[in-house]
Amino acid sequence: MHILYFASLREKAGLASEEVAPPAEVADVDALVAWLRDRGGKPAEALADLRFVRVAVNQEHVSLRHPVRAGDEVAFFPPVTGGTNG
Amino acid sequence: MHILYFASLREKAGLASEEVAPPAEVADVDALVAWLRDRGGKPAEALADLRFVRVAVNQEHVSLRHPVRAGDEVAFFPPVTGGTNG
Amino acid sequence: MIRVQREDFSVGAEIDRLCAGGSAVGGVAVFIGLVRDVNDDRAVQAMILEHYPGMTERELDRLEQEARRRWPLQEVLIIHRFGRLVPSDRIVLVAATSAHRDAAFDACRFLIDWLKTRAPFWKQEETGQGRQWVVARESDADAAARWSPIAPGGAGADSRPSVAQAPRR
Amino acid sequence: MIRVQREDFSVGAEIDRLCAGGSAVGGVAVFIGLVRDVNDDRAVQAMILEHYPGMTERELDRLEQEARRRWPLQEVLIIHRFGRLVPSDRIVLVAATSAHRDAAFDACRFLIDWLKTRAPFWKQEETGQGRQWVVARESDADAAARWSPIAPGGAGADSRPSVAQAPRR
Repeated sequence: MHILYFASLREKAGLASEEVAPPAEVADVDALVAWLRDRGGKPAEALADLRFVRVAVNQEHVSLRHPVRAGDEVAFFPPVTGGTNG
Repeated sequence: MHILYFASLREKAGLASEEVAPPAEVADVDALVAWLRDRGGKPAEALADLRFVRVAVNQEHVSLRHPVRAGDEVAFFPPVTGGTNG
Repeated sequence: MIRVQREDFSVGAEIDRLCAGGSAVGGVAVFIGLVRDVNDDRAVQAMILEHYPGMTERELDRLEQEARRRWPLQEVLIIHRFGRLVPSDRIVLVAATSAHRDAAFDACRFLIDWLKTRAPFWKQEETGQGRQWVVARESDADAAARWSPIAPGGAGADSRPSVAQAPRR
Repeated sequence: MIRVQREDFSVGAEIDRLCAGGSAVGGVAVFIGLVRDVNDDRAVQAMILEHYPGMTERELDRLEQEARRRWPLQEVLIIHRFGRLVPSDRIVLVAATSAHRDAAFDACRFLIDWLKTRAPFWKQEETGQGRQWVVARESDADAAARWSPIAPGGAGADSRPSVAQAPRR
């Protein structure tokens, strides 16, 4: 599973991407987040407060209940701030 | 008093502008229209159906109750159709 | 700023000039109206725009002032052409710049909606059947009625039945 | 058509190209977003835009498809820049052409409202106090909520609490 971190989450996690191989019971985003938190370290800190975390699986916005499986690209990022400031 | 006709009203009236000197009791647009109609001829035809006539006095949109007096510029025209067609 | 002219204009040059107004501008909303080759199922070969010189400039100027009164805008630009135009020709450009996009969008739409019911322009279409005057559409009055009315003394009194108060948002 | 690029773009050239699409186009609505020198009272020296290559293009493409599904449009253009930008630089352009101005306006505004909540871009501001990430504003979610929601399978599901059904008109 290919994990990506963007923007402030990338900075908190201390890395932009990593390859992980969680056990088969990690079947949705919620479980993946729990598993990544259990590993500890800076990525766990980046995912500490889910109010400020958005998730995309295979480049689509998804909810925490969305399924994940081996081979997926899972991205974590803060709420987006594109366009103008106005 | 300087009278102007625009667009389809100019074509119906057969003239673009004319100088008129109505009597003093012609004190508002309504009375002016009645006076112009009483003269007959093509300008009277142009003003026959007021549903399709809009009025400006001294280059401001006004209602039929708006006062007029000697020296005023009074324009008659159909509803405007500027901008795009879309 | 308002301009009434026979000549064409450059969209890029106009917008670049608006944006050069200062780095407090966050957004520019622009609408450009073009001559269509078909209108209400009639094939249009050309369009002749007549206007009321003097009053046109006054009305557009009032619309700019009214937009500035309603929204915090940095720049306002209205360019309206007259004369003979053919399909794809530019007719009108309205643009507004603001720190915030909502103000720019609202002002731009307000300007074009009201322009269509207040600016003294009249169109004739050239079709295979000759020239006909374009008749004002009810939907244009409806579009202007989306906005709260322009008060007398603001952008001038209105000769039409007064429109219902219909704030947009 | 969508483009994600580091380079600047020419507003005039882009709009002229959109309008060249055919003489059935009656109007073009355009919004151009610029870097402001002040944001929430902070003096901004520069802005760094990061994005998610691949997903950005997919999201913008979906937004174009969704706009085309909702309104009768001829052309849609979204250009979004990334990288380091300074005040007055262009950030984003959205444009829509249609036979009718309402469709062009609504589509243009829909695109910029949704772009701000869906397109994976993140901004950092450079101020006298260093670099800070810009935090998403509640008002942007509110702006997107003006529109009926984008259905899953339409422009993709949404990870945020679902927005109230709030058709604009």
